[in-house]
Amino acid sequence: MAWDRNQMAARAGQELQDGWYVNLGIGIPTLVSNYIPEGVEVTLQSENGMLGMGPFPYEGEEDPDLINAGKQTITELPQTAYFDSAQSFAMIRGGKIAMAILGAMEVAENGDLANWMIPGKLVKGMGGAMDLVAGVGRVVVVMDHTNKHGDSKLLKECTLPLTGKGVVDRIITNLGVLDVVEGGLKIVELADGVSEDELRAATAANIVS
Amino acid sequence: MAWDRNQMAARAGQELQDGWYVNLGIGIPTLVSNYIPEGVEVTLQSENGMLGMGPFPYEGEEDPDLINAGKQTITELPQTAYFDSAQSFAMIRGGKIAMAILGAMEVAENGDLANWMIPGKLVKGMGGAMDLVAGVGRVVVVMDHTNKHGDSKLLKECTLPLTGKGVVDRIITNLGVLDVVEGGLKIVELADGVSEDELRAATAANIVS
Amino acid sequence: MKKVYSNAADALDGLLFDGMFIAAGGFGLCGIPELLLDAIKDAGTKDLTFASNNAGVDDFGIGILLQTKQVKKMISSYVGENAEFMRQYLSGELELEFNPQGTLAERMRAGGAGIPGFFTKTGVGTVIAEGKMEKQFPTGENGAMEDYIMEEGMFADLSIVKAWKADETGNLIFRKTARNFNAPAATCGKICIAEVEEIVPTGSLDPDAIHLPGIYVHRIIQGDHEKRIEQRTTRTREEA
Amino acid sequence: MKKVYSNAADALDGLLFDGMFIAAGGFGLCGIPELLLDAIKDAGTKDLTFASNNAGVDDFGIGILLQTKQVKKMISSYVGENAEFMRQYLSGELELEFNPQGTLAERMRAGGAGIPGFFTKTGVGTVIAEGKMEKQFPTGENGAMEDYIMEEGMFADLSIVKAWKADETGNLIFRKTARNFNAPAATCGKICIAEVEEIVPTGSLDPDAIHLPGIYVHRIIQGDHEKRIEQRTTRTREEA
Repeated sequence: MAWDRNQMAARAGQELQDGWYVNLGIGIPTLVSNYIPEGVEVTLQSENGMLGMGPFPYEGEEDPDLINAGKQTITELPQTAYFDSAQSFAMIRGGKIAMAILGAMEVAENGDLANWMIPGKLVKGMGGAMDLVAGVGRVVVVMDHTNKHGDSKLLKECTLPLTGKGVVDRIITNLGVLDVVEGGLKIVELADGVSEDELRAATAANIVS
Repeated sequence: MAWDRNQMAARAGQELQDGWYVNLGIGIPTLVSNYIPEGVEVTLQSENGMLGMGPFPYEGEEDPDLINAGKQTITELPQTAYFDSAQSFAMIRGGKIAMAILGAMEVAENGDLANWMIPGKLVKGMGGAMDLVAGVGRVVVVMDHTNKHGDSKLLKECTLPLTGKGVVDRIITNLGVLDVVEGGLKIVELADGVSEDELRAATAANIVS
Repeated sequence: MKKVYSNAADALDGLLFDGMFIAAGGFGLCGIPELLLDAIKDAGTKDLTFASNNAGVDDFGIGILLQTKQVKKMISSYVGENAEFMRQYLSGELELEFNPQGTLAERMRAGGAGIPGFFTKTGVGTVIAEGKMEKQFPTGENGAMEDYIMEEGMFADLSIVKAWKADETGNLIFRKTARNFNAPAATCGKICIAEVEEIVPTGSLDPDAIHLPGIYVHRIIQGDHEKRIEQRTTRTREEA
Repeated sequence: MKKVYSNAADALDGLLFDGMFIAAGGFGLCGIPELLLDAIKDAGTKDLTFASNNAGVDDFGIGILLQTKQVKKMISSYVGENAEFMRQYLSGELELEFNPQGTLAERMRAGGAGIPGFFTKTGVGTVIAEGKMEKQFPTGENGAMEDYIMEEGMFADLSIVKAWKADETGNLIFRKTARNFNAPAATCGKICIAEVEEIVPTGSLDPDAIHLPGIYVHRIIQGDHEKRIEQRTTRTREEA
């Protein structure tokens, strides 16, 4: 069983609170915009210089001057404001963004996050991720619980170069929801049909009760 | 003889070069805008947030939202751009302003400038003067050569709290024009009808030849 | 999430406390949050610290809070227009921290941008440098070392600013030189209240022309502004 | 003082030299100074260091200068879209300095603002912090100390940016998210050249709506832009 991508995104959507300004990372986090709860108004920031990110344009209405941080064509909304990159990260660094929902390669039980490089192999860069995790009010990671080899991505210590130290607040995986607390991770919720034993078995990080 | 206020301003006007962005201080420096040489285009910055400062408005056309750094009502020009105070001083600090023309209480032979306070007596504040002298490309002081007691305002060392250390490039007084050079001040020009002996006699700073 | 409040007292409700630190926009009397200052006077909040480029005049702007002795400390670059200020300062009733104007603006911007310290040449070799960290950087010609001092970002309990127009989500547009300190001041407070001349429906502002995005603005009020002129200077038609 | 030049080669005349440091605007392929990059390719200037958020794609943007091996070093936050870049970097032909995106933008802004160093939380505890000055500031709850690292302002020999409109004095207006790094990049060069889609007569831009005042812009050219889209994502009417 466990959650699929859309169920993970839907669960992440429940993290959103009315009036919040939120930054969504690339991948599953992007899907969260489809699952904003009824009655909750959030404004999405795109760190390349926009608040009030709208959906993809209708075919033929793409504007090369209007893209999101994933370089995809998007649209604007009535409340949209544009600004430059220095201003964009001023608001990120300054704590004006309530929450970032990001993907990850590894999360450690102390909240360390690694999601930007695999030495000698994958050299793409951190983009805005280091600024986001250092600056926003709350960091929620959405990712598969294990990698394609079946190894836990929730670790005692990260093995990859860090994006931020002790920055993650909550982790939403296909198996459930965990919080970073004193001493390790705490299970907040289990995915549909997932037992606590299953989740514990798939987790290398220390789980506290 | 010597120069009057308007002649000093006119002499300062000759410092302006085509294409320059310039900041004019309060007092005689403000008058310099009346003496911009033929064929020279300069853009005046007002540090409260404007490039392209225009003349005073016609009576009845004053706009409370449009003032200069001296809090006087002014007008805009075709090339005018407005910005906020952080941006305004970003361009000042960043060396984008070619020249500031300022008044002074004292200038020392090493280029030290004092123009913002008399301890225990005059407590108004430095406004933007410290930023200007630290940031602009060239600092020209326009002031009377002596104070109302007849004492030289060009000194070996400033006695008043400094606005900036070693920041003045040129001094234009009612008696002439002097440059700050290695070892002291160098006479560049004498005012109409002023002899070198007269200027030397009125100057406490070291004059080098 | 409603940001529009009915008046200044309403917008300040629950935010004021004695000893708080307020960052205010405005330059001289231009673009000052006059309605919010009036309401703070009425609220009687005491021992305020204000970061504001100027202190208003005796009976307008922050000057009215000096009259009522609600201000403990000013952080300003120039206070020359205010006689009561001068009197309170020279008699020791009021603390004053002079900041160079650009340093003040940058401290506000830095605080809002999560930057707790930055280096500037402004004030090097003056009283402003006293007690501050000094450091050299190779910014001179051919990499020559130059002296800098560290100034700190400013973090206020509350920002009060004046804008020309807002939409209902708090996007702000300022007008001419009334923008001044309002943009940086708005960013450095935990909460920011903006008073504006007109609240327009969301969607009616050009998204490319917004000076301060609504993310910085938590509460908005619309009201009538006196917009007093400090120095009325004019020319006659004949001069032209 | 004429700022308008006839084309990119003309605007670059006398400014290029081997080993120079260029700051470029743009995010991905959005808002990149494509005409100036083409002209730099034609000029054949070598050993360039580029500060640019991305490196373009193989055949567009800075990518074309990677093909011709004119680039010695990139300072970027993300280069994932460029296979040739990856190849040159992994083979040791190209230096790469990763900067977090916000740090890169702020370094440009700081350089342009005369700030040679500033403190940020971004990168604390990561490889980005290695070799950098560390300092604590009391920015946590109840004044708790928090760790920061110092990042340096960026000072480039030349800035190349793309805007939507310019007037003849160099006042610039950008369009939507094509603003991105163009504004901060423009400020940190000794000289800045802007390529725009349209030069309008001075006086026809709203002075309240100018994104970058002309003081930052030394030379301007107008030209046709390809404005390539990197990821064309759409929805169909039925989805709505």
